[in-house]
Amino acid sequence: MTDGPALLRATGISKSFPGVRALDDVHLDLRPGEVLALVGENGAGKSTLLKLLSGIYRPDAGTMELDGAPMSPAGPRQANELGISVIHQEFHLMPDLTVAQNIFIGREPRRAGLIRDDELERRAAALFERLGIPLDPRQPVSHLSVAGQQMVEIAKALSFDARVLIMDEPTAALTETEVATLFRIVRDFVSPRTGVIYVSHRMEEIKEISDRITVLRDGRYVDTLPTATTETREVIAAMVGRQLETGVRPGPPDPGASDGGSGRDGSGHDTVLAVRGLSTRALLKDVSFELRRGEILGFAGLMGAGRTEVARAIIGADRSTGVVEVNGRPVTVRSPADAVRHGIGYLSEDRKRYGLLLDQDVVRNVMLSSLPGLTRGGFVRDADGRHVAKEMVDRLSIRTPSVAQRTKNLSGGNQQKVVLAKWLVRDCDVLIVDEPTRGIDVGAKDEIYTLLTALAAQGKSIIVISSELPEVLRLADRIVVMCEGRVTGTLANADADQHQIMELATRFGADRSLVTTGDPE
Amino acid sequence: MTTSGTTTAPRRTISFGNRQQLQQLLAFGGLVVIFVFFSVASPYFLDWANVKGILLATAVTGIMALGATLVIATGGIDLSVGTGMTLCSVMTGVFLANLGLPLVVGVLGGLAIGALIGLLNGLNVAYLRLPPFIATLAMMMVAQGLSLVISGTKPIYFSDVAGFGQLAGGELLPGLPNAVLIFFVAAVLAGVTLSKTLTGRYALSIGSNEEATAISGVDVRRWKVVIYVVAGLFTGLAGVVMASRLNSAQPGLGLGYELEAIAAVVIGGTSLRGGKATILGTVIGALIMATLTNGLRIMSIPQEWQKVAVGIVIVLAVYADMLRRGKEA
Amino acid sequence: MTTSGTTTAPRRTISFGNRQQLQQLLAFGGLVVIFVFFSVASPYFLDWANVKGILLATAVTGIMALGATLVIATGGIDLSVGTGMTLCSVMTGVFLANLGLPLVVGVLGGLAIGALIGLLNGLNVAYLRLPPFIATLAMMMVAQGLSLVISGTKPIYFSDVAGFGQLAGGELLPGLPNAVLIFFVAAVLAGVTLSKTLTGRYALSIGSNEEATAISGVDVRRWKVVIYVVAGLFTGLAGVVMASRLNSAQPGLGLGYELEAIAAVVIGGTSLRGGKATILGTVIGALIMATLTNGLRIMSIPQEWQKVAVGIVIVLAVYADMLRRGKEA
Amino acid sequence: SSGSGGAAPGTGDKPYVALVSKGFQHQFWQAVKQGADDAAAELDVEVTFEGPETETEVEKQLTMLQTALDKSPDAIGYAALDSEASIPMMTDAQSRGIPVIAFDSGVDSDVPVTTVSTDNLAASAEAAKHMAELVGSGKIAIVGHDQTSQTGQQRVEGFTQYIAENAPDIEIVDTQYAAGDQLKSADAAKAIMQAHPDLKGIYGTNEGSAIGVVKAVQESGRAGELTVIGFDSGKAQTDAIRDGLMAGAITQDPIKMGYETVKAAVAAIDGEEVEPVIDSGFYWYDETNIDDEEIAAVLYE
Ligand SMILES: Nc1ncnc2c1ncn2[C@@H]1O[C@H](COP(=O)(O)OP(=O)(O)OP(=O)(O)O)[C@@H](O)[C@H]1O
Ligand SMILES: Nc1ncnc2c1ncn2[C@@H]1O[C@H](COP(=O)(O)OP(=O)(O)OP(=O)(O)O)[C@@H](O)[C@H]1O
Ligand SMILES: [Mg+2]
Ligand SMILES: [Mg+2]
Repeated sequence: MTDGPALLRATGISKSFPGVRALDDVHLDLRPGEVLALVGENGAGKSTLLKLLSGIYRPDAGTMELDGAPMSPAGPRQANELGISVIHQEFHLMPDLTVAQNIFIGREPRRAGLIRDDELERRAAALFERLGIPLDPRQPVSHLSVAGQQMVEIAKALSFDARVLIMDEPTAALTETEVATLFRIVRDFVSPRTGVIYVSHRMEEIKEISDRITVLRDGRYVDTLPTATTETREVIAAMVGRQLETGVRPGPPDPGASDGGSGRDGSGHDTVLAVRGLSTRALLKDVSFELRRGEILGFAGLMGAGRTEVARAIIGADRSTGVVEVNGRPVTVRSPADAVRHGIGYLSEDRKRYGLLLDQDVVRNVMLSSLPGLTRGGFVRDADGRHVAKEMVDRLSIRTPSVAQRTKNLSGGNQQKVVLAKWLVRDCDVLIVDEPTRGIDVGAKDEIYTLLTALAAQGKSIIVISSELPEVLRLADRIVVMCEGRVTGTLANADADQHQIMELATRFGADRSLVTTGDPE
Repeated sequence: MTTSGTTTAPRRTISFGNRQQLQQLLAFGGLVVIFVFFSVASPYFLDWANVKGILLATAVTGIMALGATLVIATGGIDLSVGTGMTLCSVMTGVFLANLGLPLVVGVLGGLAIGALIGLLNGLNVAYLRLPPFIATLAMMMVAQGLSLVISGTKPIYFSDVAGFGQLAGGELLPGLPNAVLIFFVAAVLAGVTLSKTLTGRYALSIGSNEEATAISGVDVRRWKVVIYVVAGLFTGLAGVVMASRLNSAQPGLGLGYELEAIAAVVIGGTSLRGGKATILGTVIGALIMATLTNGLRIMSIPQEWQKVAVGIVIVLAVYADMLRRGKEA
Repeated sequence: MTTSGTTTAPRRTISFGNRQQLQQLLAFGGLVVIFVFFSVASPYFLDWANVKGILLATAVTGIMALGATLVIATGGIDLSVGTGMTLCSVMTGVFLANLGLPLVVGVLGGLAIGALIGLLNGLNVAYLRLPPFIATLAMMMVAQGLSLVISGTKPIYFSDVAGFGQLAGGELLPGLPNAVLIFFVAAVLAGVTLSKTLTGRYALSIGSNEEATAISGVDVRRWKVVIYVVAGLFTGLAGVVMASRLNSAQPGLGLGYELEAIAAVVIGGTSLRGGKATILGTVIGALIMATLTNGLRIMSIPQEWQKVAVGIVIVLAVYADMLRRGKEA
Repeated sequence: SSGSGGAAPGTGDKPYVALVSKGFQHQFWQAVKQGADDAAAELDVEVTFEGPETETEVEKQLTMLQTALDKSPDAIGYAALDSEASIPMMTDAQSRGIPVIAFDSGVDSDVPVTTVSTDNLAASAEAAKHMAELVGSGKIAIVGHDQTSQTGQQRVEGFTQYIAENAPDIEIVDTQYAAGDQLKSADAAKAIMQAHPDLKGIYGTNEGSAIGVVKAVQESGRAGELTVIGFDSGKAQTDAIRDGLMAGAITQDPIKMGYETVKAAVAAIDGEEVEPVIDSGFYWYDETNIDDEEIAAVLYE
């Protein structure tokens, strides 16, 4: 670690939004040649800080320096020109444009005033080659999965000749293989004249990639710790302000133990949801499995394995063939509305697109799935809705100035909690949660695990789709592993370990890409 | 859960309800400015007779705009309100003047035709997935053609239908023409529909994020149909009021009213992107349009300059409104 | 849907370019169906004179629609194309007939007025952040009023301006009126602008995700102004062609053309949400509208039924087009 | 009716006359159409009739004329919205040997074999004459139906000219246009009345404008106080005259106009001589003569 002048330094930074003091006298310094992790709970102010560094917001107070010279980027473009490249938590992609067009937006090569798309595509292909990312430059971004979109963002950020690379939860949507690719890219990037700021809620990653860790809490600077000599437990303690039991896999739930009657009985009767021979034109091939009452069924697989597509097919968001039985009876599910009528709810991995009414407040979002139940005489009882929303805000510790805050203004993790709250209020018998903890901080994650486990204990049945193997192993009674649209194995938790899951998840037929075949719907 | 989670909790003291009311007050402020200006500019402007005239001029377009607000809330658009209204007028004429059905039946029949128009729009938009612009543009043409076909391109007169003219022309509340009363009652109904019923809530949700609404288990297609049908009812009501005011159904009328109605909605602050809508705003928007036209006429501004003035004032009014809201938000 | 054994990854083999061409081919197919139908239904339809008539009828609206496509690509809308075109006609009349400027100067002047209209629209949309609907609605009124004011509500005739009538009416390519030629050349220019220049690329990008475009470092406001100005140039061109075709500037004309132009754009497959646009589609959309009207007239369908028929055919054409696209995608 | 049921017109053995008018959904044009249809039945020819939606749509009308020419009719009847603009097509018709009959207003060209029209200037002067007689002195106003079309302008021009020349005590204080839309005309008339409380009379230049004025007077409770003079007929207008809400109106003879147009067309097809101008005439009607046979014959419901 070099002890020279900081590559990038921010001092005394404050930033307020109406009703929220997002940052209060925060500082941060990034040294040349290091990866600095930035951690903190949901809403701690990480993304806000990064947006200040990249010129999207202006600080209310404080100074920023690059190489010892004061800097105040007037906008993202200027930040780029200064050598600061950012991967934001929320994607900033143009879905109708191609991958290549997205990456080089604002920097189109031209001849005689005309854009040279061939050159654009060539450059993008070269970039992907260099980074080892399997993307087709000519694919429209709207055809990519969340993971694919994330890779586009990464490629875009690296397409600049940047000295400082800032990444805000780049791995939230990625599986371990892609994470490995990303880390390789990061390591290639770091040199004595460059540096990386890396935000993540995944402690293992931080341990693996970072040199130092800066911790924020409630918009305030807490500490900066050297990774090598710091225990994960200490980092978390600094984040939440107290000791917390977390970050350790507590081991699989004991299938034998019965929690008094309605408990989690992974071993037998009462199949709530049975799926047989589910196929879609795009990807799925003959997917079959059963979900039992009180069970948590995990779905593991690599990016693009088809887990999300299974969920979408079950709830009727995409067309499919095959049989879905609810409580032993075959049902026809043509739309998510039908699914909810049959007691099946689905929390999407893509909260911005399929989860939130961004322009509306927390109350309306939380009420959305349950509106008919919140009416009397045909009229919506808003007071009840507000009440329910407040309850959820407390229960899930959603950090928001009030339940009347538009969800657009919440931090990423808090948005995710709002989506979860919506489904908790709806109280479905079968809940399919797709990447339920995407962007959620360690402490809250643990809370959500407890919550899901408690739901199962009450007799609800839950499917957890997750790209984090520890999460699946932590929660699931049984684990379905998919590869390329097929189920390649179903394991009882007791028998499962990461190695075995990975083996099943990589039983490929041929090569794979981040590209999907079917438009959603 | 994490302890410190909600320490930064509710610092905002003004509640959401109040904030929204404030916004509408400001749009209302624009209207007031226009009112004050004309009152000073012309001694005749503030006469109750003239104000009544403005209100009457607002009524029909205003009622159409109410329905259009619901559709626009979903992020859609309804180009068929103008000629659709005409078709409802004509059909009311057929029911009452030609077939001699009882008054109530004829009026309900007119509303039903409006609902039918809405139903077809809704089915085309929701199930055939046509862009609302296309679906309602087609309906605009079809309704225009059918009005002419059904009426034989001749007005249908209600002279022999006892009491029909009173529907809009009478004064249940002394001094206030029924057409205006109907408009206000319709506005209240539309307001309640938008903010208190599932129809309105889902309209806003669909407009805000259709995919998320669908994934949340809302039967988006069915509700879209419902929304268009409700909007159609307002079109029908506008048709009946129009017919009653003219005491005749004029089959050639109607084209161009759709733009006026949509303009009222947008000036009122409802976003064409969907997700944000306000009925009070629409009422104010419709009043602003009618007041402007009336005031400029009262001042005997030449017709050609009136257009220019209205255009400029609309830009100013909306911009000022946005400025104020921007500051306040 | 059955399993088709496509287990390997990049299953989509057709490239994006080809796919889009295919889509446009299908919209084109719709036009062909209409053409074939009328050819069989009427002996006069396929006459070159009549086809020429259709092309002529397409030209002015078509040129306006080209500009509107660019604006719609950004997710905006331009209601001022119709009366804006009229103002450009009138100003061309002022330049040529009243002031007696040279032909080239007058024509360029007409285009410049179009650009000016676009500039004002663009500034209002980009810098005052007015919704495009409001900004261009206001401009629609202002342009209408100014046309009347400037012309003294009387047509301006070009009878004494040598060669002006030839601009649209002459036949540089024997048999093909210049108006049509101009339309085609303009379409090619618009196509290149949309797909090969920064203006077009940023229009699509803004329409696709304005915020992301801004964050990517594109000066969204400036480019919006550029886009509206370019669209205004097409409005100006339409005005000049219209004036030349009528050999006069008709100040009362223009209202209603905006809806036709937008309809052509949307029928052609451009999304009002922005982000997706096709110039070839717009040309085909404009041709579909003109062909329908012409064919029904040639068949001497009563006028009132023509409206109904056009409405229904539009729904069918767009729906069929969507079905095919859906299958293909 | 227009259209001919079976095969497309022009394909049969009967001569085919295509009429392109200035409008089709107004009562006036429907009456013209009726006259044309009467003549068609009587003379055994095919007739089609169409026109744009408003009288500003010059280009639409030209397209209609173009399509009509493409159908190779034996004769064309044409009510030009703008005569200049149609000159190339007139020449085209001439070169193809298709006789053209101008109706409603003239075409600035020697192509048309005849013009069947109402003298709008004279007709509106007649309206002004009656207004002057009834009002005597004071303020009056006009609600026009179209600001840019020739007819629309002449209906105002003839009126104002007469007043200026013959009634110095009468002042025309305002002229507003409302596109012939009844509601909008009513709103406009009300605003004018509001601005001029001592207004004594209003003249509406077509059916829609006139009915709108009546509506305005009625709704402001000033029936009987103002002298309303209208133009054309229609049930609402004749009712208003019978009820004393309207002093009287000018009617043209649209049925005759349509009839004479077709008759002249047939004559031209047959190569007969046709008078260069056929005046279809106009009449003043009021409570006193509304039921006269001559008047009743030219009024339409
Ligand atoms: N545009 C905004 N308007 C209002 N409040 C905002 C806005 N952006 C952020 N905030 C608030 O600022 C605080 C910090 O948010 P920020 O997004 O920086 O958190 P974060 O640390 O990135 O959290 P997460 O881990 O959930 O992504 C939050 O309380 C959030 O609600
Ligand atoms: N919301 C969506 N929009 C577009 N495409 C999607 C969407 N969801 C899934 N897909 C596509 O469907 C294909 C099937 O992958 P799916 O998302 O089901 O896999 P997964 O196992 O959930 O993996 P991941 O979500 O990590 O990509 C993916 O290639 C993806 O591109
Ligand atoms: Mg964040
Ligand atoms: Mg997934």
